[in-house]
Amino acid sequence: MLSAVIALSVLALLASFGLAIAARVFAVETDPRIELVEEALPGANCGGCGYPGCAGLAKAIVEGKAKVEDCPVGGEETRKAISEIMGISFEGGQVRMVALVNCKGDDQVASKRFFYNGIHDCASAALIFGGDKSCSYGCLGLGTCAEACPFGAIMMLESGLAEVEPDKCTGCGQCVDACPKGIIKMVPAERRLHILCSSHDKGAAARKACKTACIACQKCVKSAPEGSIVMDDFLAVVNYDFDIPYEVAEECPMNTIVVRDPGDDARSGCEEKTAAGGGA
Amino acid sequence: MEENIEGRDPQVPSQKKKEDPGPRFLVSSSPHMHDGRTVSSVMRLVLYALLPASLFSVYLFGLDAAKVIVISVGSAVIFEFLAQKLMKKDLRITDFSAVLTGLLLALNLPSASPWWLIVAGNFFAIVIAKQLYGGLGYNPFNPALIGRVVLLISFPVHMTARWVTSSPWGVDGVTTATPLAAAKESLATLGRIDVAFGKEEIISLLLGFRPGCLGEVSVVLLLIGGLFLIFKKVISWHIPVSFIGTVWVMTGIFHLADPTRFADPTFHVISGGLFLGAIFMATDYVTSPVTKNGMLMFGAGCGIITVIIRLFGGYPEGVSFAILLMNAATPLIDRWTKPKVFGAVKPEKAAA
Amino acid sequence: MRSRGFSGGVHPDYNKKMANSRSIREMPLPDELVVYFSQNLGAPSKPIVKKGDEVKKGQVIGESGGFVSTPVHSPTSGKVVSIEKRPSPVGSDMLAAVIKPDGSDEWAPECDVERGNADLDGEKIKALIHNGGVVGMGGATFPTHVKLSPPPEKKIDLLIINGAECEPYLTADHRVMLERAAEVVDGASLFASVIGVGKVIIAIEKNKPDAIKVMERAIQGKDGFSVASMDVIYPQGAEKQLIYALSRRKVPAGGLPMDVGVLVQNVGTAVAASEAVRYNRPLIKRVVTVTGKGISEPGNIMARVGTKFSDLIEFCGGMDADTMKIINGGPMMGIAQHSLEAGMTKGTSGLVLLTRDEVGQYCSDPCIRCGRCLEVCPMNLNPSHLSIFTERMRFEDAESYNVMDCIECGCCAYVCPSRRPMVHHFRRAKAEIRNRVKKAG
Amino acid sequence: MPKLLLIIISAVLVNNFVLQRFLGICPFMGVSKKVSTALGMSGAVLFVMTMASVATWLIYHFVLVSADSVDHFVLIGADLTYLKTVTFILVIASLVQLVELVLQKLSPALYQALGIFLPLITTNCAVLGVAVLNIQKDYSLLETTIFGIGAALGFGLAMILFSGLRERIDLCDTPRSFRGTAIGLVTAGLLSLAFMGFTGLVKL
Amino acid sequence: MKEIFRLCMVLTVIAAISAGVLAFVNQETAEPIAKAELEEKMAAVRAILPEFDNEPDKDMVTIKMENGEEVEIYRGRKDGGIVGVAFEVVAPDGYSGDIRFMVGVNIDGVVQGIAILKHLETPGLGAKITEADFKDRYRGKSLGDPENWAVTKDGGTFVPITGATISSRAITKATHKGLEFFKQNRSEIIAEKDKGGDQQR
Amino acid sequence: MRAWNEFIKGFWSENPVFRLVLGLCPTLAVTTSAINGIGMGLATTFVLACSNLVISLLRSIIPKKVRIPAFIVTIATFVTIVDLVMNGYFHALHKSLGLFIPLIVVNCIILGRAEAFASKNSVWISLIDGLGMGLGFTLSLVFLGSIRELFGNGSIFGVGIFGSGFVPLLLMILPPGAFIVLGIMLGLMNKVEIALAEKQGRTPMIRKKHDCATCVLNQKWFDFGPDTDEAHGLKTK
Repeated sequence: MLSAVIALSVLALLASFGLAIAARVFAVETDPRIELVEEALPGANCGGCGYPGCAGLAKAIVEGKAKVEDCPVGGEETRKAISEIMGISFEGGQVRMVALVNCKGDDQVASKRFFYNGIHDCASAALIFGGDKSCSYGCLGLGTCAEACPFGAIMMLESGLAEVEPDKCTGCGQCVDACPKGIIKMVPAERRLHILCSSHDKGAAARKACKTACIACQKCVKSAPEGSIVMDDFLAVVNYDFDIPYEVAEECPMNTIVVRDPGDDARSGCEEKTAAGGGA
Repeated sequence: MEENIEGRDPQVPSQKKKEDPGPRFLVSSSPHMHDGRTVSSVMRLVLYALLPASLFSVYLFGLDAAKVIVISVGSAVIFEFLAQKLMKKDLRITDFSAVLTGLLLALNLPSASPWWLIVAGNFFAIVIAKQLYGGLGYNPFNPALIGRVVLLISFPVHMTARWVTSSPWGVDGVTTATPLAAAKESLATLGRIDVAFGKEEIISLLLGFRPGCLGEVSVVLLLIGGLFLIFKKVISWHIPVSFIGTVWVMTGIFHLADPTRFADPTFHVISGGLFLGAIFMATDYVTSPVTKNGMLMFGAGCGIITVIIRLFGGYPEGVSFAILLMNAATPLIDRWTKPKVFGAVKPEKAAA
Repeated sequence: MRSRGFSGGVHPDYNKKMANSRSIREMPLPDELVVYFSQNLGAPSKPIVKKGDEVKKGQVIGESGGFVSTPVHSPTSGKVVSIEKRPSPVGSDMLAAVIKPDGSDEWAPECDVERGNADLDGEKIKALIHNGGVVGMGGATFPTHVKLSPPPEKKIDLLIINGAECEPYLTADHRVMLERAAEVVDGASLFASVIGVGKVIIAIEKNKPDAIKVMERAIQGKDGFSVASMDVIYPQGAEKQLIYALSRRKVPAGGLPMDVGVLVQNVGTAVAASEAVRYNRPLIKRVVTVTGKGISEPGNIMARVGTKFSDLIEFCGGMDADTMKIINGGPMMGIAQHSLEAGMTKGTSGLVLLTRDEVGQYCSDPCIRCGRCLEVCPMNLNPSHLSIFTERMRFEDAESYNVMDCIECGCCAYVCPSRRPMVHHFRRAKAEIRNRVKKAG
Repeated sequence: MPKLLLIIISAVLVNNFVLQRFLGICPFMGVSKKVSTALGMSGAVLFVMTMASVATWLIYHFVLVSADSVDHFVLIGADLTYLKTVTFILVIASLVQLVELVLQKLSPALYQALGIFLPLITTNCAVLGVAVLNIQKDYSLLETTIFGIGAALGFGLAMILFSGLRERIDLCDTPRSFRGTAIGLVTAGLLSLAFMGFTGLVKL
Repeated sequence: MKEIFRLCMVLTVIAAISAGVLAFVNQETAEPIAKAELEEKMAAVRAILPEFDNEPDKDMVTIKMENGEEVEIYRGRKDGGIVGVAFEVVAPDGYSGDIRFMVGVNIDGVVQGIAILKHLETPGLGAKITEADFKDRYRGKSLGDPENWAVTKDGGTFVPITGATISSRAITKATHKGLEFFKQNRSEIIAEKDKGGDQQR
Repeated sequence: MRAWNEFIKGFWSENPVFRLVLGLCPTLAVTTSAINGIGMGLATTFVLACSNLVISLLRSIIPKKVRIPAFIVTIATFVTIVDLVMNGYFHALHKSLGLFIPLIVVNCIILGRAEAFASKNSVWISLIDGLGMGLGFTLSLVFLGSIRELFGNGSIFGVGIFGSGFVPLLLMILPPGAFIVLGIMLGLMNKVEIALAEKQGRTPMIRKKHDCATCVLNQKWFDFGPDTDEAHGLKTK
């Protein structure tokens, strides 16, 4: 009994004390905050920040090369935690952004120019005459964005369109980069009214290519509060700084303006909406 | 100039209405021509090449052999069908790869195999080794060989102890050992190799009048099939030649060192499943390297492992294991024999 | 005699019989011409006419947009109906001048001047070639004057006139050599004098014996000129492969022919250069092979730049109802068209109408790793792995497997038993890698 | 000498640590995504296993074993072999960490190549396994060293082959529920199946 | 530094407690373990000897062979007389390693049974040596009977397991050797004067 | 209620083998028969429950910096106890589990639970957690063992099922069979999980990565680095 106790104690003492000494002798300086920041990050390694994974961003933040809010995925909590680790003050109140596919021209309403025979992938299809849709701005519907989404938030509809599920979207922006047509935009999650078209074609040409294209008739611009919808090269564009009354959607003769179900975001959407609505 | 892609035509206009302003032409990236060879035509060519050996096996082992082949091919196709249905994939039975796997597995079995053994082998070959990885093109290991090895270690009695001698139409076959097993046996018993290896034996080994798997026995017919495939450019010579060559050289060296313990290299080459393996199994596209240098390395590796297992290992035959092991090394070989791009050499200075 | 080939390559059905015995026919003026302002590789030209302007044949309507750029000329006299975006034969819609011919086909005063065979100095020739809007007519449309201006440290000692028309179906260069041999040789000697090269080889594949004979006759008495008969293998006409076959020099990966002291020019380019220098005739028309099973009367047509494909087809007797694919260029590297409203450019060497049974269609079957693509790749790449990497979006891997060196000849896709759209994959990978480089830089 | 050779062949091919003995499955599955990391890991394992074998053997024979069964110089008289699990794990963990510290300071290049994998194998069960097996098989110090090296080589061989396969499988069209570890295990099974061919190569 | 000292002490204390607990458990289990190990061996002895009423582990002789190895021989007695002895044999030429088994013989050198202790044979094939069906083939055999101690394949009388000739051959050979060993040392083995295995222990 | 949830999670939602993919070495090695599975499972359960208990008792005493070596010594102690007791009272089972009894020490499940759960929770809940996890592990082992024994030997718990005509599929009890069966079972379990998740409208929990870097076993054990207590204070918050 005694010998066992002595043997093991001495061994443990030797091991721990030896290591402690070695740790002193061979110490190499590393910033312990890197590890902590990495732990605070979501750990999805989505690459939305532009650094190689969360570890990369953590290093950059600690070294001062990146900002606390550079992680597009992590919410307020994450930012707060990182700010605390870094010892900087935290300002809340950032708006949650989600991705939105600015096209409504599915296979029923948008015509095709040719039969595409090739890789089932938008970026590849876009290499050939910009895709098979007659509208050169339209969603090709081959799912490159859905593939790129690390969170499975993009659904490919049967009709040949991509749709973002706002609940699942973390706003990392991978789909925005992936879309060869550049029709995915980040919009505030609390906004419900969208103009789902990206076509800068003139009215007649746009109408010919797609039955729900923006034909630049300006009806919405006139009925909406000033500056909340602006014309940009034959395309009506929503200025998301404004909360636009949902009735404006009914003005559109092409059904291009939609109001996404206001009830589908139960957590923050409702109260935000009323608050913002009151302001407008 | 080309056959249809087995009923899976892409979205092509069949007939178009005059007034519809919709699309009319097919647009794709270049090139717009194709030489007409398809996966299924490749597979069919390999099947043709195996035909003589398969038919001859029926002559040698009788109805039993036919039964094995039919059950094997049938169950392979059924498993492929079921697996693709279950995984909700396009049905690709018509690419004939399952038929080929089934036939190859059959040719790797003894004629006395019971039906359940064949079905079990095909289950592992098709479902586990192939469809689980996504089907043809993705399987890292040769499915037929996985099937065979699973059977070999699962049912050793059925797979190693029930060989039948060949006789016309299989009428009076008797149970015996394969030449390699006999050689190993004699080494274990007597401490020396005791195989008769005269002109007569060579001829019967070459023609196939000996016990063994259905397909491995007739070296001549296998060789004819192989030459047919090389002529048709379905396979290249690299793997078979380096495989068989390595076995010959290595066993030759051992034979020279100690002829009492190690059999004649020619005996090693023409007995056992070396030709079937080297020509039809090791050359399987999906599981062998794509580069020519890689193929040579692959064949040599197969040969070395075969010889090690045959001469020193527990099993009398090592071709299947050798090919599977090299299958595992294929990704590494491919990576290390990456072809050097045209013009990658530094341009010569002597331009003037 | 040593083999005049290279490693890799394929032997497609050439199908040249349809058109190679038909001599070049001049096409009458169509009702409308669509002249794009981007007729060359490099910077597009800047329009200098507006809607409603009257133009003369040969008048400059778009001026050079930079060093790597050429002017664009009106192909006939008439009126500019509009300047607008039109469907283009090579990509997304491009800015074009739509010209309605007035029928008189009257040359602009500065054009069509007989200059005679007087000796000119190199700079002058280069200027004339530039002003004539001459570009590489093999399909790449690289401005010729740029090719003729190698940096001084690159010493060029060999000029190759590329008559190796390896694209199946096409016979335009073949007919040019047969019918305009003198101009080819003249153009070649102009190039030779500009860059000061003594050795000129006219490379022709062995399957055009008549052209070899004609060219041999044409170069008689010319010092340093020779005709080489090349192996019949696709892509023999690709620059790097042609240079290697003739001189065993390997153009370094990512390099240019001038890096090994060679200049390659197409036979058509030689003719255009000769015309531009000797007669001040700008490049406003070229020979187009209209062929394929889908066309009623295949043939080689001398057509104006800007002629719409629909007009070309109509001139050749219309197309078969079964026509499924229309290709600008040859079937191996040409671009499938979706609209017949597109007009031909300086690079349009052929219009191939393929019927259903001629077309090789793609499916996205998995690679079975048969390795045939490695065998045929003239650049010694590993198309099998490259396409798998691209399919799975592993572009870094694709880059490390040298996808950027792919010349898009299409040999791999031609032989692929799984019918994989290899070239499409590589174009995707290249585009992606270029994008990333751009982003990073 | 022949016995040492047999020990190596046995540990590498016949009784491969990963594929036949199921030791070190965690790093085998975890660090085999890429061939390059597999190489680094194999190197680190080789290093640690050899060292751990020797260290634990010394501890066992000089500290734990009771005096009357072994002629070695013994520190403590009583039979303490039942403490081997506790002591081995302590010794291995301390040793690995010590090496890591030393490497980090003295040889940054080597640390770059192996160091990041060192903490990953602190308690890789293959390391503890090899220590325990050495005692079970009653190997001498030399045999212990050789067995440690052989086991690590076997681990490395399996690991590198598997990482090559893994890179390939990553590009496969595997059903969704099988992606990742599941198909990895099946592949390891097939690899193990191929290694069954070496059965009977060496009798130990 | 002070903190480090504290850390080390904590660890040391934990280790000490652990060692104490283990020493205690070890003490308590030492006896059952020894008993279990003995019981394991005795189970084999019981299986291969005719009925006996003594404790063979206490009635053991040790014989030194020429190569220096010692063989322990357990003697089973009924009513004081030796009915049979059991000893361990090693077959070195098993398929994938040594096969260790026990042979039980009566005093006339007739095999009473064999019991496999440890083997590495192929499951389903060589591993069938552990099945009674196979082991029974040796019961009742002795040196002269049969004449030829070999498997049928080598011209002997013992029918090998299908497909596992090597394992069968190894067992046959080793049993034969065991019998010869018994014959050579018979007098020593059954010598009564050595009675009292307690002294051996 | 909380206790029940902690107990039950080991059986499905956090099953160590099929959901967390932990402890693969013993899982693969000992499941040649159902009885082995029970033996290994219960041994692990004992160690898990005891170490959870002790560690949660000591959690306030053990300094954070040496917690892992402290934990491991505790665990190793219990493992040795199991080893000795089993050897004495279940000798045959001990023999067939062999090497893998001492290797319980490095089973990630145990240290993982100690680090992630017991060191942060009360004694009672930690014990329940250990029992639940251990029994979940046992259940998985028995399940795997039964399948392998059934096909590889034609029996379950040594009781013949198929009768004498059955020819066993030996592959199942050989090493390759272990990998293949576990792989396929894991795949099928994932399938079930995906179906379940779809029904309940949540994201399926599938561990795609099997990453050593995240395993607690593989962190630095002794933390004698420069003083970063403030940082650690943040970490635990």
